[in-house]
Amino acid sequence: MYSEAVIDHFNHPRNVGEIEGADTEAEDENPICGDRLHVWLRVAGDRVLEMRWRAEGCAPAIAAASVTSELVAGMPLQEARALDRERITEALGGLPARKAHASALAASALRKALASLPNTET
Amino acid sequence: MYSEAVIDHFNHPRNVGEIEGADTEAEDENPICGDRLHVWLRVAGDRVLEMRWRAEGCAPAIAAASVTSELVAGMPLQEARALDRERITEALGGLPARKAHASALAASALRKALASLPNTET
Amino acid sequence: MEPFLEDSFANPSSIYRAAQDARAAIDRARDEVAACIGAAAAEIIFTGGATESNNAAVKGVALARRQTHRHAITTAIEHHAVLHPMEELEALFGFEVTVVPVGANGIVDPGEIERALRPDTALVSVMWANNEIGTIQPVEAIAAMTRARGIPLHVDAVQAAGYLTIDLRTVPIDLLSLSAHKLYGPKGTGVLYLRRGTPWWPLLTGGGQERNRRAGTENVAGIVGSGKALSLAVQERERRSAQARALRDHLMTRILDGIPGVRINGDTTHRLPNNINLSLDGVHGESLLLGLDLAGIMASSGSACTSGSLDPSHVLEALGLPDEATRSSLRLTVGRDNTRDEMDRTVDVLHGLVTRLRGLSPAVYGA
Amino acid sequence: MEPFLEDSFANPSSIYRAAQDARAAIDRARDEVAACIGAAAAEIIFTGGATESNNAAVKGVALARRQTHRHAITTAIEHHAVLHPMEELEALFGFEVTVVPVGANGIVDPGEIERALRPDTALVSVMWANNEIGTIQPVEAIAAMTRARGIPLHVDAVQAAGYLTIDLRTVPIDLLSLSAHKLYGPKGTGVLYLRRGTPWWPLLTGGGQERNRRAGTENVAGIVGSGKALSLAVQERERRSAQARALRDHLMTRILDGIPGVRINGDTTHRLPNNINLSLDGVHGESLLLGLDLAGIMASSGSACTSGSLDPSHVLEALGLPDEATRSSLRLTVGRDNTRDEMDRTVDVLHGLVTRLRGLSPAVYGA
Ligand SMILES: Cc1ncc(COP(=O)(O)O)c(C=O)c1O
Ligand SMILES: Cc1ncc(COP(=O)(O)O)c(C=O)c1O
Ligand code: FES
Ligand code: FES
Repeated sequence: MYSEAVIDHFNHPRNVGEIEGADTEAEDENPICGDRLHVWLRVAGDRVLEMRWRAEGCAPAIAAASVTSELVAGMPLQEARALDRERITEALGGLPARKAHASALAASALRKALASLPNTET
Repeated sequence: MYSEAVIDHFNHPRNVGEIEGADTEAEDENPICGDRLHVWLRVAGDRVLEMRWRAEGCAPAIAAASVTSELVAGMPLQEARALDRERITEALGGLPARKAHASALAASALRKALASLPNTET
Repeated sequence: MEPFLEDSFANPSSIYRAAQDARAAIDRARDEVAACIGAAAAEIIFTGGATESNNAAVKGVALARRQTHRHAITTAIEHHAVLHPMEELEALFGFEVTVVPVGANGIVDPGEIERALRPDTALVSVMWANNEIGTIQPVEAIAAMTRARGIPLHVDAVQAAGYLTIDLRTVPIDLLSLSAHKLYGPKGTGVLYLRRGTPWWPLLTGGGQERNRRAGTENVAGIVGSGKALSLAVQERERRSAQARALRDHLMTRILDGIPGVRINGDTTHRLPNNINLSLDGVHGESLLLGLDLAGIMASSGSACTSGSLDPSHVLEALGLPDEATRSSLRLTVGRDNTRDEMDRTVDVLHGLVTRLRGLSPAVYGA
Repeated sequence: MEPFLEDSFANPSSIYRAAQDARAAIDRARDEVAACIGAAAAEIIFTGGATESNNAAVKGVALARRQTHRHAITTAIEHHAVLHPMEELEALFGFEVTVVPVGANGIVDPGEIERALRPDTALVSVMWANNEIGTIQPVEAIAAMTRARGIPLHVDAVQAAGYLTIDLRTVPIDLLSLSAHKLYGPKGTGVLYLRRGTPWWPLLTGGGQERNRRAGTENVAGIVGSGKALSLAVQERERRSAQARALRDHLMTRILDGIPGVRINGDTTHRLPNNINLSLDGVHGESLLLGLDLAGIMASSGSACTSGSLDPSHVLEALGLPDEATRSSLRLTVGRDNTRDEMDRTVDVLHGLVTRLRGLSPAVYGA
C-alpha cells in the first residue's frame, strides 16, 4: 500500500530532533486526525540550512516530515515557502488517495515556521 | 426425489386401458394442475374385481392411478369407498410435500366411479 | 508469518499486507469483468448473485429517486428477481409499476415502453434475453429512449452474457446484472454494473466495501471465479454461439419433423442460440422432465408443479398460451459440452416418451 | 451424462437428479448449523454474509411490522451492518430508533433497554459480543425481557460464535446472525437464524429459495464450507477458548507490565477470550499497525485514517474515550494457530515500536 520511500522514512526518519537556537520554529496540528508536527529551522541568507522535527502521527505524516527535512536542506527560502503538499507527496513516491492529506501537515508547519522568520530578504 | 415405487409405476404403469362393458366408470380432473384421470371398474358382489385407467398428468398422478389399480383389485367395496389419498401415498412409498396432492385425483376418481354404481348392497 | 488476526486477514478491505493479495485479485477480476462489457472498473460491483444484483438495481435507483419519482416500468416476462422487487416498491413506497406486455412471440414493443413513460418514472427494467424462452429484447432501442429522457435503465443480462455482444460504450444502459454461474462459473456470486452518476441507495449497508455501494466482506474466491468465467465466456462467445446454434437447430428440426403435435414458444429468430421451448400436446411437462431425467437428460418446464411453486410460468402466460400449452411445455438448453449424438439421443428418448405418455391418456393424440 | 442443461444443473432448487447432491449437501450444512445453536434446520437461512444477515434481520422484521410498529432499539456499539440499516428505517420509513448507550466498560445495561421499550417497538437488536473490544453483552437478560413483551430480538453473534455457548432452546432470541469466515470458513457466506413465526419481509426477493425467505441461487460451496467451519468451531470451542485465553492473558500481562502508558479498553472480565484492545499514549494507531505489519504481525486500530474511512471508531467513542485514546488504540486478536512465542515476539516488537515512535514525538512520554 505505501511506497518504498514512505516505509523507508517511517523506519529510518531523517533529521529527527530539535535545533538549539533555531532561527525559527513552529508547531502545527491536523485538527481532524490529531497529527502534530514541530519543526525547527536554521537559515542563512536566503537559504534554509537545516530542518529538524518531531512528530506524532500516522506513518505517512512521519514520512512527510522526514522527507521534507531532506528536501529543504540548502533550499532557497523562496522555494521553501512555495513547497506544497503535492511536491512532498511526490518526493514520497505517492500516497494512497485517502492518505494524500498527510503531506499537508509538513507543508503547513514549514510554511508557518518560515512565516515567522524575521523578514531579512526581499 | 421420487420413491422407487413412483418411478417404477411411472415407467411400468399397471392396468392401463379401458374395460369394455365396465360396471362403472368415471373421469375426474384436478382443476389446479389440469391432471385428468379416467377409471373403469368391474365389480362383483361386494368386491372390486378389476380397475383400469387412462391418465394425463404428472408422474406421481400417473403412479397414483397405477398403484390404486393394484390396491383395489379384489378389495371389498366398503374398503374401496374409504380409500383415501393418504393410503395411496403410502402405497407409493411417500411423495414429496409439494406433490402430496397427486394422490387425491386417484382417490376422487375412484370414489366418483363407485358412487355411480347401482346400489346393490347394504 | 501471520500471528494476528483472522479477522483482518480475512478481510480484503483492511490495510494489511496480507490482505493485499486478496485486494489485488478482486481488482483483477473487476478489470476482467469491466473489459467484457465495455465498462470502467469503478462501475463494477460484486454481489452475492444475480438475484441480489436485480434487487439492488431496482430498489437502489427507485429509493434514491423516491422523493420525486414514484413510477417504474418493467415487462411481463422479467425474472421474479425483478418483478418481486417491483411489487415491493408498490407495497412499501406507494410506487405505481407499469408491467408492459409482450407480443405472442415473447418480445416487447419499444413503443409500448415509450407510451408507459411518465415524468415521474424512476427507472425502467427490461431483460436482455429471457431465461425461459430465450427471446432477445430490443434493449438498444429502449436504451436510446430512456437515455434521451434521462431515465435510468436496468437490464438483466444474465442469460445474454454468454451469447450476445454487450458493449456499454455504445448502448446507454445504466445498470446491468450479470451472473457467472450461467457461464460455468461459481454459484452465489454476481455482478452489477452501475454507470457513474446513477442515483443509488445501497441494498446492503454496513462497512464501506465496494465504495459504499455494497457493504459486506467480499467473497474473494467467488469473485475471482466470476471474473475468469465471464472473460472466458466472452472470449469464446462466437465459437460457443455458433456451436450451440448448430446443435440447437439440429435438435429443433428433428423434433419438429419427428414428433407430431409440437409447437415452439417464443420468437424463432430473435432468440438465444442455445434455447428451445416447446409445448407437446397431451403430455404433462413434469412427466417429460422425469422421463428425460431418468435417461440422464436435464430439461425444465413452465408447468406448475415442477418448480417448487404451484404457479405456472408467468412467461408462458404472458405469451397468451392456453393452460394446456403451458402445462405441456418443455425447455431444452444446449450446453457448452453437448454433442450432436446427444441431440439425436435426446430426440429419440423424447419421441419414445411422448408416444408412451400419449398412449396412457384418455384423449387420442397424433394417432 | 448431463447433456442438458447448465442452468438447472447449477441450480440446487431444481427437481433434477443431478441437482439432488447439491440439495443434499445444503441440507446437511443446514443440519450442522442448526445443531450448533440449538435451532431447527427449518429456521436456518443461508445468506451472502453477516452483513446481509444483519441487513435482512433489521429490515425484515421492521418492514413486516411497519404498519403497527415504528420504533426500534439498538446499542451504540453495534456493527455498522446493524446501525446503517437502522438509519435506513428512519430515513425511508419514518421509524424512530433509540440507540442505547453503553457504560465506560463497553457493556449495555439491560435496564436501559427496558426503559427504551415502547408499545410500538418493532424489534431490538443487540450484539452478543463486540468485534472491536470483545465485550460480551447481557443478551440472556435482554432476551427474557423482549420475549415477555413479544418483541422480536435480533442478536449479531458473529464474534461470539467461536467462543461462547449459543443455545437458542434456552435463550429466547428470535433472529441471530452468524458468519463462518470469522471461524476460518469461507468469505461471502453467512447464516441467519429466523425463529419460526417471526414476522418477515425478505430482503432479497425473486425465486422461492430458502422457503421464500431469501431468494437467489445458493452458494453451495460456501454453504458447505460454512457448515463445516461452524460445527468445527463449536466442537473445538472449549479448547480454542482456553488456548486463546491463555495466550491473550500472557500477551496482555506482558504488555501492561512492560510498556508504560497503556490502558485497556472495554471490560476485562465480560470479554471474548481472544481480544485485546489498548490505547498507547502518544503513538498513532496507524503507525503502530504499519510497524507491526512490517514485522508480520496483523492488528487493527480504531483511529480514523486506518479503516478506509476518516471516522474514528464509533465503538471507542461510545465508551467515552477522549480522541487521543481512540487515535492511539490498538486491537490484537489471538488466532487459532498462534503460539506463545508469537505472543512474546509481539510484545517485543510492540515495545520497540512504541519506544521509537514516542521518541519522535514533540511531547515526552513515559520517560
Ligand atoms: C434472467 C435471470 N435473472 C436473474 C436470475 C437469478 O440468478 P441467481 O439465482 O443466480 O441469483 C436468473 C437465474 O435463473 C436468471 O435467469
Ligand atoms: C460483529 C460483526 N457483525 C457483522 C460483520 C459483517 O460481516 P461481513 O463483513 O462478513 O458481512 C462483522 C464483520 O466484521 C462483525 O464483526
Ligand atoms: S492520520 Fe495522519 S494524516 Fe490523517
Ligand atoms: S401436476 Fe400432477 S398433481 Fe399437480
